Formats: sequence, structure tokens, C-alpha cells
Amino acid sequence: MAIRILYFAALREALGRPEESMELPESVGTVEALRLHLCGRSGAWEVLGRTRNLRMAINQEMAQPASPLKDGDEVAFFPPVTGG
Amino acid sequence: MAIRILYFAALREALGRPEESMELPESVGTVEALRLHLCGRSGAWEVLGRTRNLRMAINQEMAQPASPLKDGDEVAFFPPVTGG
Amino acid sequence: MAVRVQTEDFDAGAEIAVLCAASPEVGACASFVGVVRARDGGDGVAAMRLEHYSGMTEKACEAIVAEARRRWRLIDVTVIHRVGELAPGDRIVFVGVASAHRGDAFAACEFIMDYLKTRAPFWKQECTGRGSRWVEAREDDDAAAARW
Amino acid sequence: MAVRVQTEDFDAGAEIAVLCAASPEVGACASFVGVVRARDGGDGVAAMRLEHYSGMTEKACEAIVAEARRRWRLIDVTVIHRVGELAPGDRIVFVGVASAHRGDAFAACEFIMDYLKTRAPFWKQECTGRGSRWVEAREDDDAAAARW
Repeated sequence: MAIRILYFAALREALGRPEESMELPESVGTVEALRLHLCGRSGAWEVLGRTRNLRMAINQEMAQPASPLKDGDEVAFFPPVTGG
Repeated sequence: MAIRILYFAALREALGRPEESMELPESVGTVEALRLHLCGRSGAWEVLGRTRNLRMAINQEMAQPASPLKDGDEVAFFPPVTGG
Repeated sequence: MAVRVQTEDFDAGAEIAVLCAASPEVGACASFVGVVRARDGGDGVAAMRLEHYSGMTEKACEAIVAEARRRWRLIDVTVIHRVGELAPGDRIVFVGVASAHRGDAFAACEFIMDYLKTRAPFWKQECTGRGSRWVEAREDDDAAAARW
Repeated sequence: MAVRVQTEDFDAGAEIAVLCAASPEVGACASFVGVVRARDGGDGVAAMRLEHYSGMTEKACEAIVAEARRRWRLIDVTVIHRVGELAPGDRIVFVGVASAHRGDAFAACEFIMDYLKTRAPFWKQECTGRGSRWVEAREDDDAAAARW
């Protein structure tokens, strides 16, 4: 299935990109599995393994690690928020 | 001793006056004694005996029944406040 | 710090702007505006009159602000209370508190309002179609002030 | 109810006036203005940039306001959050809540701020004399949001 991934703030800077589209392997069915899959790219991508309290959203709603992914989803990774 | 007494809101209306000056008898040494002394005038003055939670101030500071009076004091009687 | 008792209306935005500019350390400004309700329960309110104890009012408000400053870390505080004749929809009271962080500003602003309601010598008289009446003190307000 | 995410400044006084006029039953309007502190601890802040997740931001703010409306009796709510480049002393955020009585207005206003701070996807980047850095989330803010 095809998904779009967005990165924000310090994560966006560390990864050098605000977003990407990708075709997911069969084995990647949750947002946590996606995070581990992206960590596997190594180099800068390790940031997805060591960002404290990494936040994840699916289709603009906060997601849990076990939240399932489906074709066409917009997934986002970002650090804890600091607005207000 | 001579004092000035102020009345506010419903109390002022019931008593038909916003203030008065009076020479206190020797026996009236506290704000509570003053209240009872004024009640003794009877008629409308009974309102000082039956206003729920009657408030008293001496020289523009909240007073307790036992607060002592001295010459030149400005005493005030009023109902519970309702501003804000 | 400013405490003002006045017949004129106030400009909440201008007051907030002054509070926000009080120091480079201001990060938060909590404020409150009280309004004359046009309906209070069933009766329509045609007009309201605010009586106060001139002299004591200012002292009482200043004492309340001083107490708030003892309890929280505040940068600046403004209290404005109107007196005299007011119409439904009119603003009655403004309390604004500037602080570095929002927790102090919110707590102090609500504290000042709760104390104003129970300790500052103002009295409201409402005129409805059935005549005028002095507003009764609310036990809710005593309970709100007793929390602090 | 209005939620706005914008680069432009806002007029807190005008927003409060709209909230106060939302219904004849409004008796209370609690509001909050957040400001870019010119000093944050020791370092002087030269500029700030607010990044957000367009689309999710608005949804998150609306969900927070909806939750506040479930918890308290509110008449109207306005949330404005600025994004983009800001300077010290600039206003960042406005939250205003109109209600019949002040207890609901104060509680909902503080709740909305606490939730915005922890649940709405905004990120602050500060520029100081020593370069730029992403502001760290504060545990205080998590604790504040967890109270509700």
C-alpha cells in the first residue's frame, strides 16, 4: 500500500525533508512497524529511534504505536509540541 | 467620643440616610455595641438587627463585632457585597 | 499596578496591551471581563446601578491585588471596576494579570475576581419590569473565595 | 466558535468584544494572551519561528474546544494561534471563553491553554545570539494538562 509521511520541526531538519511518499512492504502494518522500518535506513534515520516521546499521527489524528495503517494514509512523525 | 457612620445600599435605603455623625455614650466602645445602640432607636433601625450577614467597617477596613471604636472613627454598616 | 474605580467604560484590548508590554519577561496575560447580563434567570434586566463605598473600595481592591502578589509571581496587575448606571451588555469589571508563565496569571486573575466579589464594597441594584431590587449575595461566591 | 491559525497579529480587545456580545446571557469572558518573552532564562531571544502541521492544527484545536464545551457550560469560544516569524513582545496565542458565570469561563480558558500546549501540533524555534534551537517540551506543561 502507498502512504505519505510528514516530518516536523527538529525531526524534519534532522531528516532533511518535510515529507515523502512510499510503497509499504506487506510486513509493515502499524505506525510502530513503519517507525522501525524507517530506522532501518540508518544514518540520520536513527533519530526516529532516539527522539524522546516521539509523536505519531495518522490522517491528522494522534496515533498509538499499534495503530494500523491503510492505503492512502497520511502519517506524521514529530517531537512533543511546544506551541501556545 | 464623636464618630461618623455611613450606610450603604439596601441599608441606606431602609434607614433613609447615607450617613450621620454622632456623639457616642461612654458605654458604647465596640462596633457591635454601636449596632445595638442604633437598633435601640426602633422603627426602621431594626434592620440593623435582622440584616443577614451585616458587614461592618472601621476607617474603611473590615471590622469584627468586638473591634473597638475611638474618637474620629468612620464606621460603616452595609449588606454583603455584590460587585464584580 | 493600577486599580481604577470609574463610571466610564474601559478598553480591554488597550489594558491587555499595556500588561503585555510591562516587562520583557511577560509571557502570559490572563484577563477577565464581567458583563451585565441582559437576562438573569427569567426576568429581563432593563438597567443596573452600581453603588460603592468610595475610598474603601480602592483600598480593598489594592489589598486584594497585594495579596495576589504575595501568593503568585506576578509582573503587573490591572483592576478596573465601573460604578453608576449600567445597561445590559455593558462591561462592569476588568481584571488583567501579566506574568512570566500562565499558571500564575490564571490563578491570580481568578483569585482577584473571587475576592472582589466578596470583599470589595460594591452593591448592584437591578431594574426589571417589576421594579428595582438589590442583588442578593450568592453563596457560590463565598464558596469560590473560600477555596483560596 | 472560531479557531484561526494565522501569521497576522490579532486584536484581543476586538475578540473579547465579540465574545461578550455573543448572547444576552454572557456575564463573563475569561481570556488569555501568550507573548514571546524577550528573555527566556539567561539568553536574549532575537526572534522566534512557529512551525505547525497545517490541517491537523485546526482539527486538534477544534477537538480541544469541543472537549471544553462538553465539560463546562460555555456560550462562545475563540482560539487564535499565530505561526511563522515572531519577534520578542509579539502576541502568539489568544484564547477567549464567554459564559454566563465566571467559574466556567476561567476553567475552560485554562483547560484550553493547557491542552493547546500539549496536544496541538505547533513547534517553537528560538533564535538567540548563539544560534537557533527548537524549544524543548516542558514537563510542567504535561503536568498542567494532566490535572484536568
